[in-house]
Amino acid sequence: MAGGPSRALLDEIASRPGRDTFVSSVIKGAFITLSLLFLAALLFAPLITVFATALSKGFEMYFNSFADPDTIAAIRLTLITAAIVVPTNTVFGVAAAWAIAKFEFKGKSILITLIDLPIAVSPVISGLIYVLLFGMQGWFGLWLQEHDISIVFALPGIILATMFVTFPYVARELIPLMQQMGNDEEEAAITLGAGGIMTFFHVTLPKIRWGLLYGVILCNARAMGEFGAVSVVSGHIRGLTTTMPLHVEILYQEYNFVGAFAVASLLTLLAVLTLIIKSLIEWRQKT
Amino acid sequence: MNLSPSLRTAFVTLLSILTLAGCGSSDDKSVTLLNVSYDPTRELYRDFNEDFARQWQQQTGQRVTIKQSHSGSGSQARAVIDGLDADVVTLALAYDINSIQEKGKRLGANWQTRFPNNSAPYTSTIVFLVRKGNPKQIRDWPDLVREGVSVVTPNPKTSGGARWNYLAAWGYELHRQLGDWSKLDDPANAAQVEEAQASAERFVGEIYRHTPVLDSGARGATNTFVQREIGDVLIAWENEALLALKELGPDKVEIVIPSITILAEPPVAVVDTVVDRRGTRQIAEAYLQHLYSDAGQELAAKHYFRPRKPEILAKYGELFPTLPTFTIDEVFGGWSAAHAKHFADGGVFDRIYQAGAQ
Amino acid sequence: MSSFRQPSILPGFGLTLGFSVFFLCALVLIPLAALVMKTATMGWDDFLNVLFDPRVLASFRLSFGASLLAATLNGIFGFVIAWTLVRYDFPGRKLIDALIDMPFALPTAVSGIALTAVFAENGWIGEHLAPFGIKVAYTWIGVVVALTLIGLPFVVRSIQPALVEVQRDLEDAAETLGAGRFTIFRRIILPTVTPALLTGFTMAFARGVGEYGSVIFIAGNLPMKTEIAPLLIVIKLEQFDYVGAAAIGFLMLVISFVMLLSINLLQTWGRRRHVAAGR
Amino acid sequence: MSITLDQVTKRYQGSPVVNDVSVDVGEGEFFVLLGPSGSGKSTLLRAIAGLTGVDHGRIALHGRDVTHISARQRGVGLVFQNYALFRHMTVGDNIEFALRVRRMKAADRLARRKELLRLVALEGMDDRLPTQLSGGQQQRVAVARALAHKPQVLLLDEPFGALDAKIREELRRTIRQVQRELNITTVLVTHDQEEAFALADRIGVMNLGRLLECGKPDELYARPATRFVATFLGAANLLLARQTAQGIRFGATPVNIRALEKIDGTREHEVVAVLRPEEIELAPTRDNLRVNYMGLGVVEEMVFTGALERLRVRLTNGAAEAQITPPGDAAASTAMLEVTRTQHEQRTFPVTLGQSVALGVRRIHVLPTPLSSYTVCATQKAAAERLASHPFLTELASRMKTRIATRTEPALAEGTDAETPISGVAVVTPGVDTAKQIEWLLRNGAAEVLVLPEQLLPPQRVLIHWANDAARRPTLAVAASLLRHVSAEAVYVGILPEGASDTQRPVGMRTLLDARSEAQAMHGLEMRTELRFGSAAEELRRQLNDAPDQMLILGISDLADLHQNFAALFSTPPPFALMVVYRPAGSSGANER
Repeated sequence: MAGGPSRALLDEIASRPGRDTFVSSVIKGAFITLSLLFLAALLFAPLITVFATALSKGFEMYFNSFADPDTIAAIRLTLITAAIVVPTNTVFGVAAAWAIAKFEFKGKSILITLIDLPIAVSPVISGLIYVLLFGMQGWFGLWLQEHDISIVFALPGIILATMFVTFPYVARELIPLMQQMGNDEEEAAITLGAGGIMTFFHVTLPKIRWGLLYGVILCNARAMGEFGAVSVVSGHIRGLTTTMPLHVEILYQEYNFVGAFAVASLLTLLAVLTLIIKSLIEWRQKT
Repeated sequence: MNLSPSLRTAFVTLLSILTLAGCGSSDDKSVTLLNVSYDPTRELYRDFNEDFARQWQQQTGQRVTIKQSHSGSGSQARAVIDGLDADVVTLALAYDINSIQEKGKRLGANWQTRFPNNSAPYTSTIVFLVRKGNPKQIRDWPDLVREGVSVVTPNPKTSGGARWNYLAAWGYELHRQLGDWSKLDDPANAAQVEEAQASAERFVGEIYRHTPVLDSGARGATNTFVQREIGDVLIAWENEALLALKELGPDKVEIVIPSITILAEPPVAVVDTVVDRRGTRQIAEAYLQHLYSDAGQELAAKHYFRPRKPEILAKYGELFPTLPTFTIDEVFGGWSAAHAKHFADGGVFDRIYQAGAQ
Repeated sequence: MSSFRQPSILPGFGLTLGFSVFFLCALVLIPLAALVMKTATMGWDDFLNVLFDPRVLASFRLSFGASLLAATLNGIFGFVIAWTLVRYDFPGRKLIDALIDMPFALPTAVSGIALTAVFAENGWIGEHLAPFGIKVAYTWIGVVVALTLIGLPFVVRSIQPALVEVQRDLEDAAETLGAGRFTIFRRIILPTVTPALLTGFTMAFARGVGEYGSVIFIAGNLPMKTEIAPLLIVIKLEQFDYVGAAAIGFLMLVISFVMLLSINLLQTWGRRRHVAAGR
Repeated sequence: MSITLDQVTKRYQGSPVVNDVSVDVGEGEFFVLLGPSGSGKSTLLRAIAGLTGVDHGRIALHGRDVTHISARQRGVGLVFQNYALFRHMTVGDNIEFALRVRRMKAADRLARRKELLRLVALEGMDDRLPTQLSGGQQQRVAVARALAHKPQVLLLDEPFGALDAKIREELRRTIRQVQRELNITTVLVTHDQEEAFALADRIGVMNLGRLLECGKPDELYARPATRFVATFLGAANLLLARQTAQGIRFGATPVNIRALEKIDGTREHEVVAVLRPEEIELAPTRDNLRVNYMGLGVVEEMVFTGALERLRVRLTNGAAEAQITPPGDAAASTAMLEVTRTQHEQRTFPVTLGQSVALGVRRIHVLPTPLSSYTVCATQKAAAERLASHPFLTELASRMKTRIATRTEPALAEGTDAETPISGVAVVTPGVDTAKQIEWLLRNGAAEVLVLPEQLLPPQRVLIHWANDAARRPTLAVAASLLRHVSAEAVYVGILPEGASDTQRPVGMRTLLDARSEAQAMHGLEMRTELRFGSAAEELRRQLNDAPDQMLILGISDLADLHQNFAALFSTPPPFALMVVYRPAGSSGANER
């Protein structure tokens, strides 16, 4: 992601002759204030609400919330889902980015658009399409039942829906990065006799690893946080097919606000952790 | 990409947590049941399942684990239609189970006669929840449409409970106009009935014009009313109102019982195709039958559902005051008819809002 | 093959493209095809009836209108925020920069509940707006607020690199040519950032149209007034009307697809110009 | 004058990137700022354009002081390294931008646009987008755009950096032509000396933020004043030589050639000689040389470059020990001379690799600046080596591109004379009898003595003082030479005796002002001045004790001064760096500049 301005640049701009420093500082102040107000209302206030409610009955209650077996099961399910979805989408993302960034071919725009599509599909639809395919009324429903395979309202359905929703994230992160980096080094490696696999692992991967990691992190965060799509295919079986976001809703519905927001805060902390890792990545990238 | 050692440690720790948590035991003797229910019965079935499992093990020596699934009644029915392997369904409306029967062909058409009391082991009614001290002086249905009163009720399109609310209000106005339910079936009074139905539509429409929020579910509406302090009165199931009173504080809200209301009968059924395939018919039927036992009825009462057994109902008389009620079958000719007329696309409910928008 | 793609000495085209396309088909296209097929089971008349149902129209108006407004708000404030983060240094800048991604990661239901708590009439912000007669939660404004939160990172993250990259020299050039602050903004900065802004805007818009989880908590869900299109899909499903749900979903999908395709074409076009410049 | 820069200084985070630059660029002159990257030339250009402010100094354009005027109002045309064309505008709109901003009428704009496109030979390209043009064409558009509003001066920041050689040359011609046609004062920044020679009326060479020298290209090439300019403008062999009354001598070999510059001074001393590769001649034997013999060598490397042949010859005899070894590069200690020969020369005397040849030189230029090399002296080897790796000294030597020799000199303690004279700057650590050591070193041939305490940070402030008028010029020359390589503030301290009479005071003042103007005029050295009263040595010592990280440059013309007038400085071993400059009375010492 974009970094901020360098000290030297700020110094230079501030030193410019004829610069009306008063007007400049007023504009700067206005921009910062406006940004902070906007973010405070939209981003910070909800975040604080989550933690304030989670801790409203003290730390003990907060930590007790995680002792509930259903909560543990939800956390477990979410982790399993992420553990399957994220690597799969990563492999896809890398493959798609390689094909798209390294080669010129017809229909590239359409391919990129199709990869982007899940971002724009309503999560409800994302879940529904799998019900339409694998549900009893769907194309493969009867066949699946005959062979005693359950997809929707079981782990595979949840994984599929999550995979659909998080499908574009790694690819989206990598495609522009690899396009920008060009093919020179890979071509050099090939002319030096390296094979495709070796070229990828020794030349391409080191160049894109931080971008890749960022994509993986975003994909992971979204996989763990998905609600709408999973809700449609989950079946809501307590302790079995409820993921963390669904469990948040259940607890909320039970008037267990502390528990609900405690789980939500866990997801938030996860997001924060994600962002900390991301910042570390950026920091390491610079050094 | 090389994982740093610390990352790797974290990963291993995570994995071990997964495996530990995953050690759910499953021996051959045990059997599992899936009860697909709707939102407000979570607490009831949590206790009931425990009770039944204990009793079943005493009787047969078999261990039974009952898994619960809760969500909106309609979406649960849809899940069952789409293949959610429920052994039993315990939903809010007979209409939803009818749909499972019609669209999913997963149980017999006679499901409602297989258990006593229309297969509804417990009932509830529709009451009002108002702010402490009843500042707006809400006593009965007409107070809901007074100037300056705002009403919170969920969306009948997405919430089974909300449909009960809607029909209760409709029934009240119908009763006020007609004075006697018998007139409904008498062709001689057709004109008067039509007049009364029109009046009821106006009355219900008026209530929705006093509604600023239509939450998608009953619990959402309760939260909106209590937590967000939106509205002056919440139309709710009696069991929901009593639970809210207990959970969210008697210092905040109180219950008002209207002059006449509907008898809500949440039905239960065994899903034939599933139990036959899984071989769980016997235990599934025993499970539902247990709802009618003294223990089951006691638990229902404890979770604010009105038990069917008169002696147990009497025992909790303080909690459940008697009041005149009417049933769906009496007034609306059953769920299918009620749904087709009121809630289907282009039905009365849609008309109310489309008229309002124009 | 040679006419299909330009030659390159790099290996793995067939493998990676094949895998990508296969995976895309299995995970995205075939399931979406199910949706299309489902829609196709209804005739044209029924399809049009669903689409021209006043409630569906109203929900589309709200979904697209609120998304448009939210994306516009994000366009304006996202620009301000991106500018602030790229051009100014102030304490906490890095933290705020990191937090921008939060809406990506936060479960939408949590965002919805939390936003409702904040903007309800007894919430931290809602209570200060109430005296002015401004209601946010349970009105269309609430929908806009939720969608703005969801779309924010798309816009900010699109603009940031554009502002960092080439701008500085162009601004300096304009200044030596005698342009004032406002002229530089209007004639130089805005036109150069526009493609990125457009991308972010469209992504935020497309995401907003489909958003469900965070909106239903704050929307109020009154038919014809504050009912969003995805909720209508859910309502159709509650009534076991799969075909109706699929029809609405299909239409939203088509609109989203066309929009995404147009930005991607726009970007490819822009990049080609860019590449040409590099030669 | 078109552009006047007066003591322009620009700092980033405390350290100067443009350090005290003063220069005048005449009307219609093409001035090229030449320097390596990071030398501050681009910053200076941006300061002229108004894109960066200056911390000190004054900038005037056509007599108008614009130091505090914004870039928009300066009316300069700036061409950026990466063109900075507005990609969303057509070529025409790019060119008209400045006119549009000035609300010029459309018809006038069109006329001006046509005129400019003709000027840069891009007629008919109006409606193209910049992305549809080649790099060279884009650069032409950038030039046209910068000229649209008829700027008073045209500034070009490395305008050919991104272009290939052929287009570069073509564009150079265009720019030179445009500049002549419009007779517009132009400043171009580049790191390419060939480009500078091709375009410039006058070149200013910058390094480390300082404008080292200015002059016509040929003069700068033939007679550079500093090591840096000598090596930056083309290849140059730098050799340490001794300047005697008879001429130049490399080690034991006298070269019977006088440096072109008249070098006065009677005392033999070390100098830096510049030998351009093309001034060296090869012959099979000494007798075949048509020019002055300077030594024997072996051909080690030969490269044919078309018109010229480039050779590297290892000196085996003669000037071998005179070669300046790059500091810290022990492997390269064998002396190598770079030689280029024309085809005619090649035909006259073909050489092969490994062949022994005699070397002669046509012309030697002696750098007028003092401080040729450093010789660390100590009584023991270990002490000498320790001092030779002193961070400040090694930093100084590497910046000056000179060498540090070590010398074990037991005689230093005993007082008997050295066997061979010491060259250049002698370096010692302070001891009990520092004054005596200094005297001994100066007597034994050292031109300057640097006293360096072991614990010393690079000085922030350099005090300059001389004992009497005779020492003034050499001291100033040394100070200027040193300060080119040290970023520190220079202060001249004039000291009058306590109770100086009223008649003496104005004289003291005048001395002060004269010193300052001389430093500036002759050496480009900006220094502050302070006038004190009291005993010179005590006053200096007090000031030096006031703050750490200071240095003193002390000029004397009589060795006795060390014990008489400045004894107080050496009463305890000095904790500060001290440079003593000694030129005996009657000689004006090293050259002026």
